[in-house]
Amino acid sequence: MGNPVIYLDNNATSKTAPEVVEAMLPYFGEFYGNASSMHSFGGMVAEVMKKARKQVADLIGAEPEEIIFTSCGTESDNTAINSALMSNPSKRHIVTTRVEHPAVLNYCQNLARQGYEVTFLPVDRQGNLDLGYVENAITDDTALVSVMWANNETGVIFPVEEIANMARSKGALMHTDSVQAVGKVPINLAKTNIDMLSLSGHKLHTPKGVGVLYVRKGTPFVPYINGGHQEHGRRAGTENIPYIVGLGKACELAAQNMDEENTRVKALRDRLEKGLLKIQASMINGDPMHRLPNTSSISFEYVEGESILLMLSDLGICASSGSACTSGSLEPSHVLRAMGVPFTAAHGSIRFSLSVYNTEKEIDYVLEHMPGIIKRLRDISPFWNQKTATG
Amino acid sequence: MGNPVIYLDNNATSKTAPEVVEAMLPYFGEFYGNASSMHSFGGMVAEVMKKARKQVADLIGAEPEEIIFTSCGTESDNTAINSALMSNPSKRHIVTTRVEHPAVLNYCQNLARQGYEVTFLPVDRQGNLDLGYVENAITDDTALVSVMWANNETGVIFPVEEIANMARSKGALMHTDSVQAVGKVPINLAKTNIDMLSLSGHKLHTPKGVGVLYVRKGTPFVPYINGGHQEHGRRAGTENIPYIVGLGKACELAAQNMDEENTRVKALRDRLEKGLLKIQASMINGDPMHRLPNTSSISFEYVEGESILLMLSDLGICASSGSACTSGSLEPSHVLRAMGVPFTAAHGSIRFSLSVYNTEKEIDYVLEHMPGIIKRLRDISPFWNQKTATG
Amino acid sequence: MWEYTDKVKKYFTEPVNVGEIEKPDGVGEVGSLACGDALKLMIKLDDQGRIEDAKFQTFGCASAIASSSALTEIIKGLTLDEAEKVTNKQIADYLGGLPQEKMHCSVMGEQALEAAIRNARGLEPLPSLEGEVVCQCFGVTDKEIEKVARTN
Ligand SMILES: Cc1ncc(COP(=O)(O)O)c(C=O)c1O
Ligand SMILES: Cc1ncc(COP(=O)(O)O)c(C=O)c1O
Ligand code: FES
Ligand code: FES
Repeated sequence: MGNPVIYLDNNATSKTAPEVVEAMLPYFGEFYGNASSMHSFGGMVAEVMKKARKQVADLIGAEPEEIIFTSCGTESDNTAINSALMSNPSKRHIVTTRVEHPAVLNYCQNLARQGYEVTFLPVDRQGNLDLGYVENAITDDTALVSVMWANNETGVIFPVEEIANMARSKGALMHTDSVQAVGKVPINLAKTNIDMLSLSGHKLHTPKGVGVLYVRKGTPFVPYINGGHQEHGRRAGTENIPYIVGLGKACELAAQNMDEENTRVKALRDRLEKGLLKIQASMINGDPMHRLPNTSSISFEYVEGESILLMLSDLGICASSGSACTSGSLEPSHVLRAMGVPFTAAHGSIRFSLSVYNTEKEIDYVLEHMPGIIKRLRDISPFWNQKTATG
Repeated sequence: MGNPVIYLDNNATSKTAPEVVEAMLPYFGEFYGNASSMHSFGGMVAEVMKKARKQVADLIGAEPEEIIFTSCGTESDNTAINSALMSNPSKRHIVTTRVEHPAVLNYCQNLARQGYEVTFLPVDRQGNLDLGYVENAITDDTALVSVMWANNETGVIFPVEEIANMARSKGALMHTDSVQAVGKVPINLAKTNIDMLSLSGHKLHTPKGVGVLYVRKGTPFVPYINGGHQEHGRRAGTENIPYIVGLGKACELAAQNMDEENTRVKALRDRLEKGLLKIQASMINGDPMHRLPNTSSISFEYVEGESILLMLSDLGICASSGSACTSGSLEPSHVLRAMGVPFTAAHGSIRFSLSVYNTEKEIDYVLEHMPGIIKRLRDISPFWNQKTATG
Repeated sequence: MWEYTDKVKKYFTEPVNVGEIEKPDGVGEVGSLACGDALKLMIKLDDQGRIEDAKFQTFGCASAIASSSALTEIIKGLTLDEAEKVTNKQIADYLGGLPQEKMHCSVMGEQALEAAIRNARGLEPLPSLEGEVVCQCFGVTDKEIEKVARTN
């Protein structure tokens, strides 16, 4: 590509931190034991897993025994939902939202097809939930309330702690997909009524392929991946030691970087938005008052997201349109549709998601080139001409 | 430990090959794209995944589109069984064996508790299946026949190709857990009626945390991990690129090493067995005519496996008793019990599993020390004294 | 990113024949803003009835924009009868191929051309074929895809 890469797609996946790579490396070579086996290799490995479990637990205010290592955020989400249903076979109802990640949304849609009752809560134009709706949706038949902590596309933050209280008082379990919130929002599970929480390493600067499901002590649990009794029988499959060690390190770093995320990174994001909003017919999606510090979903009306991305890509700038997961097709993002973002804007929406590795220079480079890109695409677009002709 | 490590526990997990580490490394640092996303990083990543998919497919005589990357062998096994049931909702019967790995066995036991009918086929004293039994067990109601290609504890190889023909002729799907067979037994799926096959990277010298489910083109498939549409909608969760790249490389190496496994490694294993059988009251478990070239399950009567392991471990020798998975508890292995190995022998069984990284010198070191270890333990054992006193 | 050929990239970043023709002889419009893809094609005929100029405006992905550029290049100099035979596959071939998932983007070109030719001949625009909408992108129906698939 020639250009240095400006990576602004951290909500999709993030760069592996050098410290994380360093922490993992010994476990590819010298040590190759199996945490569950008898010989001393296994013993060393059990030690490092214990340390990693503690590092993860500390970041979210949990006990080490409450941490189950999984292969990804998706698996954590699927496992939590399945477990809630299997351990409460008499309850057939789930409450979730229309703006969840597909790992929750698709799983719940499948359940609905299998005869479970699922309430998909709507959001308003700002992407917020109505807590009155949430409360009303939970019934005696509700096995699980699964509401994400922060949205991956818009960064909008939900009041999951309050929702957990509602769930608890109605006898339902509460799960939160906090894949995007961890490391950006302070989380102290001990002080909440949240029963299960999912997180994913590769949003926290580990490689892709490791996640965590937190399950509060005493919460009934049924495993999803069954086999050997790794993870105290809660997740079978030989443990991915290097990534688990890496995730421990990443959680330690995340705790250290949380302040920077909420000051310097936030300032960069705000600078980016302020600059981009100068482009005609552009707008931010998602409540600016309840948002992750690193995320910006911005729409440029009358142009198409993929085209913008490609032009950015030519300049070495990585971002995404909608979520990376769905950008294979040109359907406008389900999140923006749920928010009622008009089609003209939903199609032309770009998500920039920053990390502590970004610099002001990078943001200024984007601001320098974006107006030209939008102009070129609008010049080709039949609608823009119409609009400017009529409007 | 002091001593150089002699690693003879490759059926539990294997050393990551230096070539595999080297192949993976670039994907921790420079590249951190998301295979599904739009920017050019994603593009490069899609290329390397394509190559890895081809490398895996080539090792087992499959088409690249038939390869689904998963997080481990356990997940592959669970996924295959779930898929067969979900895509044939009218059929409620599964045929499997008593000697499967827990990833199949426990999953099927759970299904039995949920009301599915499961036939657990017995094996004889040599660990072999009776093909007449297998044929009789498959009925019109059978959704799936799941039989492992090679046993992880004894190395006994099952005639899965013939069993696949039986399943096909009765309209049932056939899955084989070939986690232990891949790389040791030539596999050409194109020439078989096998519908699904599981393999796991860490038995092939990748790190733990990547597996494959092969699903024959045209075989109905229902995903187990649901969410984004990675792996063409067949396995959600952001792809673990480094490990996938590593697995591709490992499969290429496995193809190159298959001859050596069946000549030099086999000769080492045979040398080990010949030497160990000189010890009084010792015996090999599993049909010597149908066995993996690298595996030896050997029983020393009247001593306890864990004690042997610990003494070996003190000398830097890593092996296992039963399977690593179950060695956390002292129940004798379900495989040896299914074979009717007497308790006196089952408790004192050790599995040595070799790899191309082992040398003759290492084997001779084991042979040098094993008689002393067994003698010391038998001297302590009340049963041995009784036996020698009476016999 | 999609595995686009260099030609697709070129016709996307430097599209040719963008814009509007004053007093066109034929105009074809397909797609809509709601669908996320739309193409407006304008053609002008010379005295011999050959297409002497073609211009387009596209709202859509890179393949859609590149396909539109390619289409206008292909049809210049053709008679309406000749142009009528241009298929989406020709458009894709002109670009050195399109990713499988993006073949439908060239279909939009073929449809816009068909509409522009009808318009130039003074015929009413075709009602869209009936059938289930399978491609949310721009409301391609399964019947239309079947038709295109058969010609490919
Ligand atoms: C026969 C067999 N099947 C499945 C597995 C599970 O593989 P993994 O550890 O990758 O989940 C193993 C290894 O432990 C095995 O030996
Ligand atoms: C909110 C949210 N949940 C779940 C996931 C899935 O995580 P993973 O890719 O680790 O499966 C993601 C990331 O794609 C996400 O953003
Ligand atoms: S005596 Fe120690 S495990 Fe049984
Ligand atoms: S026109 Fe390209 S995806 Fe629809």
